[in-house]
Amino acid sequence: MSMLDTLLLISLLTVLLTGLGQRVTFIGWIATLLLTAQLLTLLLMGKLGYGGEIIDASFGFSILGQPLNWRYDALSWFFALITIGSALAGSAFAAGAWGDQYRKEGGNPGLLQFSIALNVLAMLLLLGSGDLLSLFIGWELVSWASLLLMVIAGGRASEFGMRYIVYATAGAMAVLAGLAIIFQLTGSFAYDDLAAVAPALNTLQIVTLTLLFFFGFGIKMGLLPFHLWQADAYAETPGPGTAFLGAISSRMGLYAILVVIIQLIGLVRLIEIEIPYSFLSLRDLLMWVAAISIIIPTFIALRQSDARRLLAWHGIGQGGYMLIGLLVLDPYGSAGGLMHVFNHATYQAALFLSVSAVIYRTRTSDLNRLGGLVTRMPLSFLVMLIGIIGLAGIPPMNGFVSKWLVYRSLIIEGMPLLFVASVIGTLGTILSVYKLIHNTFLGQLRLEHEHIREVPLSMTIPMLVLSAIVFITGFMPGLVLDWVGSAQVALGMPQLAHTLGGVESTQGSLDMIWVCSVLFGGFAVGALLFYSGNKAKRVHQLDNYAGGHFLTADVRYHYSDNFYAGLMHHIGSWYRGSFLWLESSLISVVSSLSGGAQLLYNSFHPALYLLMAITLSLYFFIG
Amino acid sequence: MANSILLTILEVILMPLVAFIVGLFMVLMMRKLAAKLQRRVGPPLFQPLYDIVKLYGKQTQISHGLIHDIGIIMAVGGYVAAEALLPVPGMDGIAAKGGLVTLAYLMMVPSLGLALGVGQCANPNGSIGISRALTAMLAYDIPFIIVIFGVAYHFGSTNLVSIIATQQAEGIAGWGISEMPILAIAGLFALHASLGKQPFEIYIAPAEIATGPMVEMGGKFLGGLFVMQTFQLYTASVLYVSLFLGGGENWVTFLIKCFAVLAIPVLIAYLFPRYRTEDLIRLVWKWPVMLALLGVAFVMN
Amino acid sequence: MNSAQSQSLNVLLQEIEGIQLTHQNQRRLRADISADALPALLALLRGRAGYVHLSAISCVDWIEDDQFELVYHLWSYETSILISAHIRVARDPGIYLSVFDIYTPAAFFERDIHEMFGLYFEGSPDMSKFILTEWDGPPPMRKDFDSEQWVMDNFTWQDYHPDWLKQIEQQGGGVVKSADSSRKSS
Amino acid sequence: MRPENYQAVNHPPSHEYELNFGPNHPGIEGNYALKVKLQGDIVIEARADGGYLHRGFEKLMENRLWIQNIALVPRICVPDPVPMEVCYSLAVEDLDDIKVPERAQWLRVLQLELSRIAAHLFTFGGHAATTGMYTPMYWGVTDRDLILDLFEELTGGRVYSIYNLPGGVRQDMPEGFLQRVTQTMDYIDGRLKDYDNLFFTNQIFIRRSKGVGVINQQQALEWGVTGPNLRACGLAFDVRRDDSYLIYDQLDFDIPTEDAGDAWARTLVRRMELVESIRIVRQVVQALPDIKGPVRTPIPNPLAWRVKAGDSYTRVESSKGELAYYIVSNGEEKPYRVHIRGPSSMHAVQVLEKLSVGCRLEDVAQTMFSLDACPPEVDR
Amino acid sequence: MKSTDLDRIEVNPKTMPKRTNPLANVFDDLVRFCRSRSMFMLHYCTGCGAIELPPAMTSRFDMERLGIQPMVTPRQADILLITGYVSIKTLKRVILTYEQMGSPKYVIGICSCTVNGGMYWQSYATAKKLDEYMPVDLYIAGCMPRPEAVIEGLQQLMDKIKNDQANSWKQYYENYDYYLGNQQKLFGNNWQTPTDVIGEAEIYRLMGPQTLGEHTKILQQVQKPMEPLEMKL
Repeated sequence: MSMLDTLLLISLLTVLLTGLGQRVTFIGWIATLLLTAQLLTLLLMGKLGYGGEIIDASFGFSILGQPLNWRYDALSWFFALITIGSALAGSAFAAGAWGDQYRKEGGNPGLLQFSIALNVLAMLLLLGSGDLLSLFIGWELVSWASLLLMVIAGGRASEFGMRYIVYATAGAMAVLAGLAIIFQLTGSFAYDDLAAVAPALNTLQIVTLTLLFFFGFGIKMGLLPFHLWQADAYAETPGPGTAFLGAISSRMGLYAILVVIIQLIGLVRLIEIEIPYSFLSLRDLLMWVAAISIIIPTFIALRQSDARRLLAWHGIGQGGYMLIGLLVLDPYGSAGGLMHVFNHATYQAALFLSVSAVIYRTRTSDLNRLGGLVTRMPLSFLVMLIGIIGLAGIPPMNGFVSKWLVYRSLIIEGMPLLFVASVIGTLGTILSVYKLIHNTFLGQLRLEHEHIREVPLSMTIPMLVLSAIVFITGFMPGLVLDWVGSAQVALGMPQLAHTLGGVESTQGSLDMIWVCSVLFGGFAVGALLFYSGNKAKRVHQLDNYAGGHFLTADVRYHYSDNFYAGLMHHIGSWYRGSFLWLESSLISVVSSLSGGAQLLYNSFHPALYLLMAITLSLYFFIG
Repeated sequence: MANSILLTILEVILMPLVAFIVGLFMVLMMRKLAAKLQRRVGPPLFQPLYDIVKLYGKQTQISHGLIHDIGIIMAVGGYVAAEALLPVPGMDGIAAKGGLVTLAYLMMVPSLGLALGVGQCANPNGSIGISRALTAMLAYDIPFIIVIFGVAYHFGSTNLVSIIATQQAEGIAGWGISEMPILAIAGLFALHASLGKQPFEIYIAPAEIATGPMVEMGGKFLGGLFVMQTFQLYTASVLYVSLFLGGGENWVTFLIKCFAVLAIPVLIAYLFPRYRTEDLIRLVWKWPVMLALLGVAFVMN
Repeated sequence: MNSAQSQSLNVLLQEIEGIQLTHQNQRRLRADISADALPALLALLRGRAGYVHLSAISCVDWIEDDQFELVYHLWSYETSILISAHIRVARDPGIYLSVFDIYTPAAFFERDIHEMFGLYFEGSPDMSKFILTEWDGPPPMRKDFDSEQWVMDNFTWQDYHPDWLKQIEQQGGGVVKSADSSRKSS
Repeated sequence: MRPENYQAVNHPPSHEYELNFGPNHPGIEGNYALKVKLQGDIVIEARADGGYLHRGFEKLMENRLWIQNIALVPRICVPDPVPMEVCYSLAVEDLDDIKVPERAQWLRVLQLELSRIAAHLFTFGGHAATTGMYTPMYWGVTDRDLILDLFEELTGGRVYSIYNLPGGVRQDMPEGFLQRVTQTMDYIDGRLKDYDNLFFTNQIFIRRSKGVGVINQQQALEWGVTGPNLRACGLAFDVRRDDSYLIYDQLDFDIPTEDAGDAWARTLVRRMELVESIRIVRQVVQALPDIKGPVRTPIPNPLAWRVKAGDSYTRVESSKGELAYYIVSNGEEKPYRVHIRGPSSMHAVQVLEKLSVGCRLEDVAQTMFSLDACPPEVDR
Repeated sequence: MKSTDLDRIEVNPKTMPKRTNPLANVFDDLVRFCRSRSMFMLHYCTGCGAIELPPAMTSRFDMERLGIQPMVTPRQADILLITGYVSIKTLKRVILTYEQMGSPKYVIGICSCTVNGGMYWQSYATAKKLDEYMPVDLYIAGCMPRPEAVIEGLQQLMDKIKNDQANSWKQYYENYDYYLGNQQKLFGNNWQTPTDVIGEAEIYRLMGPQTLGEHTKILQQVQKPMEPLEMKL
């Protein structure tokens, strides 16, 4: 029995135990324990991350004469690490006080743990797929499993889940069609066969396959213009579930794109294909899709007044960086893209958990009804601070390193517009994350929040561990770049030469150890200067400048709504003009589609449908 | 090896110190030029220093909380760190280890720190100021980043040390400004906007938001901001000099270039009122961005 | 102003019952009417004589008659005659009608009179205090409010010979300074 | 202020927040306050809050002699004190039927117009400073100082001159004064070009001030707007011409108007008035040497002076608009009632409140400064 | 200016004992010198004397050459210029503003009205003697004082600061009870500002025998001082 078997078995065990033990109060802890076991098993497979041999699963099936097998290479291992890690964080967060409160409010934490575990299993299977068929099966499993997580909250969440499933089904159809074409061409679903045939395919075939797979997998990633389902669906999930979904779920699409389009079909082919009547190649087109996926969701996030929705929109936007980096096809870009998957998962999970902590105490995530919580929930603030610095891509957090790699490759490869697009995305991110932290943690403390306290330890520890990872991998990006390098090799891309602190190159290097040390040295100087002054007395927030007036307690003295009013005077009309038009037209298409789908699904409970899907997949396994 | 590390550390300590001193004189120059335009005498030579010492020497200080403190520390510290990435004659610091993009992003740390500190003050004037400051940053960083792209692409490196070395190797003809004049103009625009002087002074705006971010800052907090201002002026002008004016061959020419670069926006600033926010965005996204893109197009061909 | 305009104005004003007109000078016309007739007069002036500008409303406290006199100063940009309409209202209970619906500026004057004299105007949009928001005493402009007494009660009496002044006087007077010391620039 | 104001109550769950402009705020003229409620950066509600400069002038004047009050009145409007003195004197003269010598009338006009120039220069500076442009403020205030020097020479006081008395002016002008007036006028005339280049034709300033605080003509009449603000709406009304006092009917001057009714138009009207005032001053300078005679009609013993019973409503045109005194005398040593109708009492309260609603946060200060509201006049 | 001139109008000459450490002495002198050469005055036109401040600030007299510049909020300012009469409504704001300023802070009473009410002595609306409500470092008499006089006064203040004689702000802490009593007399017993003056005096060791008394007892009875929002885990 290989390590992979053990991993999958433990994962299955997790699913079964959480599924059976719905009524057990400490089910969360069991799930956490088992996920820890999964993580340990994965770490035992750690050689993969440093260029180790591919690990095969000892089981395999064959359907219709097509063999199905599972194996882990460095890329799968890298993604699996992120998956299990974020699931563990979410699960641990939900296990303690959060779960108790959730239960009190009528939720079922066991079901949440079950669906997280199920998602993990599905993703592990997907990541381990050794051929296109198992990839598809894994893909379907992931789609349905994440649906379960999305609709768990009920109410509006089911509606958004429905919207998701319409997209997902369409995507699955596209993937299926792609598979059918491949099967026709090669007569098998094996990766090697496709890779062998790929160079011989003609342009039309390449374009068709690329677009089909890009569409099919891109939907899961929330790439434009198929992004509309994602933010709502993620935001409505209970806190830890959101963290898990936001951190990794969409990246499955990226993984599939990596495997099929970049690894098997090959980017070089895409570069060769010119789109008629334009200066763009097919790859450029995909890059522009990615670039637009950065900008538009980021600026939609700027307008959100709900913390979770704001973050969910950013999740879509950050996906664009990963794709854009990977499509540049030089060691810097692809390393940046892959590293961003890891980095994004860490800070996004931290951010969602922090927001969940705020919701846990205040019962709201409406940015206009919060404020001043830093004095009450300093640890959550710290987590969010580290998270937003990471998300905005500012040193010293890890988000900066991956973005730096992407920028650098765009500069050196000479892609000014894409570079500018990604920088605009970053700037927009800075704006909206400041709004997030300002409206929740800074400013005037609302009186109804006067007496709340920091969330309990069971919730703070996962958050703090995540933020520690965000910082450490920012300080020593070499830790992650090792794994990334192996993944690059597995993908068949040139490997990035790196040091512990970053990258060494004549064209401009990055040494985060130095940069961070100097930055903290700077902070030390600042602190020295600051504390050389006389000590400061803390004052009440009503002891404040108000044009010489006396502030009174009944006055709302906190600027939160329409935070970038000046900016909106200029770009507000663009939202109406383009973003909203795009959105509304797409929504109308989707709603008509989902209207049709509604008829189909109306009589069933989604969970039941999920069960059907699982049965079907099991049938695949056995048959 | 250990020797070179020690040397780097020494440089890293020296560079902010130099920046502070030069920055003080830049503040003085700014105020003196304003005074001359307004037909008056202006402050004495050490006025910027007096202000800072006095502010740090305040007996009672008011803080709105830990983040208020940390914000100021970050604001000063971020710039102190940024100085180590800016090569000056004789000292490279860690410029080779960071590069242009790192510097550009490191310069956002002080803004972020300030934003956090101001946020904790719970004063809407400050929050509006920060919202405007970030909006202005969104506006001027786009031309700025295009300029950085153009320069980095032209010199084939994001390493400031090698960019400067390449320029100095060829004399004035090799300077960024002679090879990329359009980019240089766009860069000057972005520099002016990043200094937050009129007509881009939207986030200080005393008559509108009571000096915006500074509203609750007193004593050492305000002192920190004054220190930050010296660094800000220094960083902006030295960066411009490094990108377009061949950096510093020696301290004399270097300082002359820095002060001359800074004098241009300052002289413009005192003759104009401030824009409204959306007008600022419109202006900055139109002309400098257009120029910068044009410049990049020239550079890439 | 020509006499024809003046004539027609006079004719027009005679429509109001009990009006007494006095020409104070070429451009000042005083009209004494009863309090009840005032709104009609103002409506007439605004509607038919072009008196669009309410220059001011003055209030006089005739404490001996136990009455407030209200004076409405109206100006016409066409005839260039200022009409001052004088009415008297009882000091107690001190309620009168607002003319805000005829002249918008009346709101400010009525608000002012209310806080200074305590005369309430029914129908005025805002009778809250404006200047004396933090004043708890009686309306100060009433004749029976003695400002000087209030000052005596609330402030310590002004001692114009504090010790430091005596000291200075012993030393021979005020500050001795050279004329040019403020000219130095450093 | 009161402890209960600091006690916890629930915050309204709204998207609005409050900001206080003033009393300690550079965006407000003098010691005055405007409380605004905003949504984003749009003002949705504005409340003027005055009384910070309240001294109870009207009460004080009832307690003082007729002649004592002349020292009190200039304090009512600090940036433009001369019209206050003149208007009070005119009203008392009207009550007591005092004939003012012609030379005194010319001197009063000279002082009034100089004061108007000074006030307008001051207003420009303030208006420019609200838009972040400080150089015109530095220049304007400094040039205004030259006029204050003239005042000092003429009256002995820089700001409050207490030069006018019922019956005339306190003293004749010193030797060579007219020459220095001419010099100053020449200088200011020459400076106007600089101001135009720097300020009035500054494209950014025009962009900032056009369309801010628009009053149309009908609204202006409805709201009781007067003075330059009214003329900026296209109505050529000026108390100096239409309800003429002193010797203004003998002078040749135009009444500049603009049609837009916004902050820009109001500033421009003041700019043009500056030229007209300089013109008037020059006419006075030309005419004064030929007008001989005393500068003051003697009044009875001021300490026991009883002004005839009666009432008088006297108006003059100050730099802010229509200024009026309603004085009632019951034949005693002290006025029975003085009511001061400051032009700003309309502009700074009702008009400002109305104009601020819907206005951008950036433009609130500009609206107030372009209305040239003078808080001490409101508070009295 | 010679310091002998100063002594003649010194209200209550009180020099603090100098520290014995010579280095500390030099340091203190340096800080005081900087304080005297960099005075930020609050942009608050409390009364009509404010009309002479723009001339003093602008090109003709140019305060900036003395290191004086206007500042917007009390947090940033060092000098509070009370420019003339203070109406009672303004006095409340002035006290609020004064307490919000960081020490060392200086109050200059400009115009005669701040000394004794000036020509408004009869008025029900204005406070009469400013130094009953807050300590005043310097009066500049006149109605209104000319810009030259204002600058002269500011220069005197500079000298006083340099000589460590401008310590009125300490008096406010040390005699808080007295000032609070006068404030309560005028504004009523439930007068309270958001600033916790007693707490500040405790932290910065500025408590004097007169800091606490019957009036502060009233204040503390009415309401506990507003506690800052401390970080809580």
